[in-house]
Amino acid sequence: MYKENIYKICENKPLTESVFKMVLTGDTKYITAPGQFINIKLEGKFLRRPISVCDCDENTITILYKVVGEGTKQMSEMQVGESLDILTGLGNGFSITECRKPLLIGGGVGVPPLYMLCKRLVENGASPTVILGFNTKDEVFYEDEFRSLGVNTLVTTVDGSYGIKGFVTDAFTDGYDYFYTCGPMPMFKAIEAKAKTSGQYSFEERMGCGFGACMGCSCKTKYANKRICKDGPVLFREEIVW
Amino acid sequence: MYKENIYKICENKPLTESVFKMVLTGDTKYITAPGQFINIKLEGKFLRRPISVCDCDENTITILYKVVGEGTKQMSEMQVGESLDILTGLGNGFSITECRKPLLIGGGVGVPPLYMLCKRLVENGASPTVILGFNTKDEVFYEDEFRSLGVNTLVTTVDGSYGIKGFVTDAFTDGYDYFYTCGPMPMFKAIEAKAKTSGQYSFEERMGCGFGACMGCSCKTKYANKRICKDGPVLFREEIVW
Amino acid sequence: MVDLSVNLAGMIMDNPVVPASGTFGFGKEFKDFYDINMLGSFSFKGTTKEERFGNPTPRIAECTSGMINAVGLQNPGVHHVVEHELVEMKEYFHKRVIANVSGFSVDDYAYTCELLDKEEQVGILEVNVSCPNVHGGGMSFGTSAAAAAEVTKAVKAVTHKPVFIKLSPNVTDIAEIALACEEAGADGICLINTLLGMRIDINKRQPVIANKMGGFSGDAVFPVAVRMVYQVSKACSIPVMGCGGVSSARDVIEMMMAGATAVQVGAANLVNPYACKDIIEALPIECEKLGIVKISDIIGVID
Amino acid sequence: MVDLSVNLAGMIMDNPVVPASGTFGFGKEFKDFYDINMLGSFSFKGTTKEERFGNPTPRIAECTSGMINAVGLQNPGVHHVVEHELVEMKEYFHKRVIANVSGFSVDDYAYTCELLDKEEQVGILEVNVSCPNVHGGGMSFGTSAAAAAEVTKAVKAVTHKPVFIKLSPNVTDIAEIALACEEAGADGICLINTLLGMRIDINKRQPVIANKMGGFSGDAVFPVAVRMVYQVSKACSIPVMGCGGVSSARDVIEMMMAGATAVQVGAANLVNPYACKDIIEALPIECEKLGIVKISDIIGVID
Ligand SMILES: Cc1cc2nc3c(=O)[nH]c(=O)nc-3n(C[C@H](O)[C@H](O)[C@H](O)COP(=O)(O)OP(=O)(O)OC[C@H]3O[C@@H](n4cnc5c(N)ncnc54)[C@H](O)[C@@H]3O)c2cc1C
Ligand SMILES: Cc1cc2nc3c(=O)[nH]c(=O)nc-3n(C[C@H](O)[C@H](O)[C@H](O)COP(=O)(O)OP(=O)(O)OC[C@H]3O[C@@H](n4cnc5c(N)ncnc54)[C@H](O)[C@@H]3O)c2cc1C
Ligand SMILES: Cc1cc2nc3c(=O)[nH]c(=O)nc-3n(C[C@H](O)[C@H](O)[C@H](O)COP(=O)(O)O)c2cc1C
Ligand SMILES: Cc1cc2nc3c(=O)[nH]c(=O)nc-3n(C[C@H](O)[C@H](O)[C@H](O)COP(=O)(O)O)c2cc1C
Ligand code: FES
Ligand code: FES
Repeated sequence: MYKENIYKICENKPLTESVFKMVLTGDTKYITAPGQFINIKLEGKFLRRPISVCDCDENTITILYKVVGEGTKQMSEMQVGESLDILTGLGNGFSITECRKPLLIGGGVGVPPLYMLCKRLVENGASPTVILGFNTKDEVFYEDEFRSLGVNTLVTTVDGSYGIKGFVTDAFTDGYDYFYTCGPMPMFKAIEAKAKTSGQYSFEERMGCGFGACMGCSCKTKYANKRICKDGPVLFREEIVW
Repeated sequence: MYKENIYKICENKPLTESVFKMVLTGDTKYITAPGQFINIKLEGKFLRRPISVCDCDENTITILYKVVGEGTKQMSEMQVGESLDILTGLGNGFSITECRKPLLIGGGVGVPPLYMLCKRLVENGASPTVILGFNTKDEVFYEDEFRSLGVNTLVTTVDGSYGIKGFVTDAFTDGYDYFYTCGPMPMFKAIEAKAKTSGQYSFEERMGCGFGACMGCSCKTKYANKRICKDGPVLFREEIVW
Repeated sequence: MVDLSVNLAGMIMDNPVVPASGTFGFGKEFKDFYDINMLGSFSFKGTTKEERFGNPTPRIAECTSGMINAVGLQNPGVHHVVEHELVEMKEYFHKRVIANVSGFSVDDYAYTCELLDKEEQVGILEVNVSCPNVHGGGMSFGTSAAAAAEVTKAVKAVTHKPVFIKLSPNVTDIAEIALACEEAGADGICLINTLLGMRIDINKRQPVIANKMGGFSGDAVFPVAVRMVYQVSKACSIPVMGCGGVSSARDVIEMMMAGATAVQVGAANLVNPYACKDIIEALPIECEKLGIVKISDIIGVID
Repeated sequence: MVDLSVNLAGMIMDNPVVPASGTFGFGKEFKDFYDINMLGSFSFKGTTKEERFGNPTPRIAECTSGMINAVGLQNPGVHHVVEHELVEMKEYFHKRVIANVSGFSVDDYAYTCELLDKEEQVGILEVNVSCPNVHGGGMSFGTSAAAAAEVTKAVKAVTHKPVFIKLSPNVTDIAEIALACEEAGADGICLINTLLGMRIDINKRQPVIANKMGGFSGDAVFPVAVRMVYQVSKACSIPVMGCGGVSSARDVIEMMMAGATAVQVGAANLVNPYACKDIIEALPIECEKLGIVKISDIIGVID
């Protein structure tokens, strides 16, 4: 289920030079799983902007977004107290499986949805290891937040300026029994080559509607055509056609 | 000369159910004559909205506008402190002639530009008579403001609910030696039929630019083609082709 | 009380508002937002003889006041539509629906329409000869009067339902093509489909859309749509279903004054899933302001 | 330092930014806003053999992200342009200008161009075969490949200056028409002119524009313009001057990537008189962000 509603900005601040954290207050009951996303209407922009739910409770939604274009720029300039028209509860979200030691692998702005996922997994009694991959030290965000969940948190940077030098796959630890990942396609390819267990990938696609009506975001899977926005964004490793 | 600039709203309040007064602060040096207009850029609207200067001093511009469509609706909802991108000093404005007892005839939202004109004429030693025409009592505005200039002010209403019953022409007094008018076309036609002196009419036309570049607002006069925005909005009685 | 009902080639509708094909799926995604039985009708996602995946992604690009899509007629094929979608639809939509049909040959169109002709739920066949997103077919029928007429004849031969031909705006003379369809027996014209458009990702130095070009629609195209609805309704005597850039009750009224008997709402549904509901609720209010007591009175009032 | 210069059919310009015909008059109204010598060049208001008042007013209608105009080629006639406007222009514009020319017959075009050919200030003749606002001429030349070619030949016969044909977007196959012009000797193609559009005043129940329909332009038409620039630049080997909905430096870059050698800015000048100045000042900054050191490198980089 999904719903359109008005949300008020109660926090909007930079975490790095280009990644911002925004906290919104309003109805959150349509958000039912980690890895779901919301779709934000911005003044003067035709299409909504899809952004993953990073965290949510009874009446707040937290998102982390990177300024990459006009829409996200506009978001970064909004003030606390301003309102946004948002569709919430979109997408399938991650499935909480009965794994004990899952790997959570996030690259860049693929990190946000893993936060709420991590919380749920911990609640479920699992002991995740989190790998957060960035290009360089200045881009690192949310490391502390993951650590405060009491989980093993590894950071990689491509240039080695912080944490483990290299790609997320260079931080792979042994003994994991499942994986969840969100991030850019090259990272997915590297994970697919290295991972030894079953797992879930969260995809991105340009969207017309975000709720399954336009067929703008379709992809082929082994078993059927799926819409990233409605049947995804999360797909199981087993069904994906690379 | 004309100029684009940013102006701050320091007052915006209804005078009647649909006519609002807005006072703007900012650079006013390009406004050189009564009867000139400004052209207002509104968020989400493509074309600017032309509105007459009702009054202006060193750093404020007063306009009176009627809510007739989306743009003026939007203006009416703006708050004190908000800013507007405006082109000022547009149009020729009224010529101050050496008249002693001019008639100033305004109909509806044709009233505003006559206010600054009236001030200038009084400063110039003339004793204008002002006729303000409205449909009904509830629509009357700026009567007191004209009176405070110390001029003879007559109000007409079509339904007789206030002032003289009838049209502005029903309030024509004898002894005037010139006239200035702004208002709707039927009023112009009635004045043209009745007036016995020379005078000036201020016209309206749909505008593309407002500063003479697009030929969107052309009209034929006896002597040449003119642009209402640049060579007008004020035309002399003698040159007008009805 | 404003009377919003219209008679569209014999199909009586409670109001003239119809979600446009491809922006409403089969209605399933919208029924969770509101009761879609309030709609005049709706045009379902274009179907074809065979199942189609459509074009590679990205298929969507944003534009100022509009969007480009290059879905490429993804659909499960007409057999699946008849056997599954229409059966399911019975449960949540109790009015007659408009069946949007595409093809790659005249026979394709006839085949698909013949199947849909048997479906009681289908009130009107909307034959799309104008999809810009499929190579070697689709749009080419809509850019030639003769080809559009041929499709019309073939479809009319296999159905007793009213046939509307949905035309492409990417043509020199829209009235000529519409007239050819009328002469070939069409019961109505639907227009406009999308304008052919393109956007480039200047960071990546490549088109935003994988297919390079796509169909441009949304608020931005409204003035072109109004113009074509006007031209076609003046040239033809069959009813016109107007479409293109409609997003408000006032847009609906403007398009009806231009000559439309019913009005489709496309891209607006994607951005505001309540678009059609909002419009239908605002229509009586806007009509009252304008002194319209019976909305069908304003159809084509412009000279 | 980004090199913004481009070579437009032999005319070297400091930058690719050119105000579009009809939105810049003869430059007089803009020189009070900024020094217009910073422009690459500008295309002056379309002129004709005889003086024209143009269409009745209202001639302007607002649209979402755009406007409709139906000026109808108001201009003082080519003789007045040559004897007065160009003489005056010498004082405030010191680069070569683009002369925009319209006509109602092939002879008209030739007559007007022959006169302008003698003017040293004129760098390029831009032959408008696409004005939608004049009956019985103008646009009809631009909607037929044969007619457009005929005009091209007639003009080429009377001038040694580069001749650009300005095409109408209101056609089924823009590349075909552009190719016909190239084969007839055109030195370049300028496109797009305005889309034919219409708006209705629903209060008054009449078209906003006295002439009913008019030319639709502004941001809204950008995706159509990019598409056509792309199609024509791929089909032809002569340079393309892109136009339609450009209002920012990024739009200029996008249109050049689509294939334009120079880029015209139209309606944006009317709303923001500093539009071209703003764009020219922003261009080096945007180019640097994108790693462009020489703007001519990006012309047509899209496959
Ligand atoms: C399911 C999903 C979840 C996402 N979650 C996040 C998140 O948590 N944090 C975050 O920073 N980003 C996230 N993104 C990416 C985010 O949607 C884009 O960065 C954003 O839309 C860019 O908008 P813009 O106006 O700044 O960019 P522009 O390039 O100006 O946007 C132009 C158009 O392209 C679309 N677009 C551009 N980039 C993307 C992209 N990567 N994916 C989909 N559409 C795109 C925009 O939505 C818009 O329609 C997510 C995308 C998807 C599909
Ligand atoms: C020189 C001049 C001075 C004016 N002075 C005043 C004034 O002091 N007070 C006042 O209330 N009104 C004045 N008007 C009229 C005012 O411009 C319109 O009422 C206003 O533009 C309507 O905008 P809208 O968005 O509310 O209406 P809409 O109908 O939504 O506007 C649509 C388009 O039509 C144009 N338009 C609509 N009505 C008119 C009109 N009457 N004249 C010109 N363009 C119009 C709008 O500018 C816009 O481009 C003046 C007009 C002109 C030309
Ligand atoms: C995502 C999308 C998919 C579409 N699919 C179809 C289709 O399958 N068949 C069809 O006839 N038109 C299709 N169209 C065109 C619309 O029905 C409509 O004609 C067009 O979008 C113009 O209306 P609008 O401006 O309101 O969107 C599609 C449009 C969009 C945006
Ligand atoms: C008010 C106005 C007048 C125009 N007059 C002419 C003209 O005389 N000759 C011409 O070739 N194009 C004319 N055009 C078309 C523009 O030059 C340009 O091709 C078109 O507006 C598209 O660009 P834009 O979207 O940037 O406005 C005119 C456009 C406008 C808005
Ligand atoms: S974005 Fe519309 S179906 Fe996925
Ligand atoms: S409005 Fe452009 S010339 Fe007057």
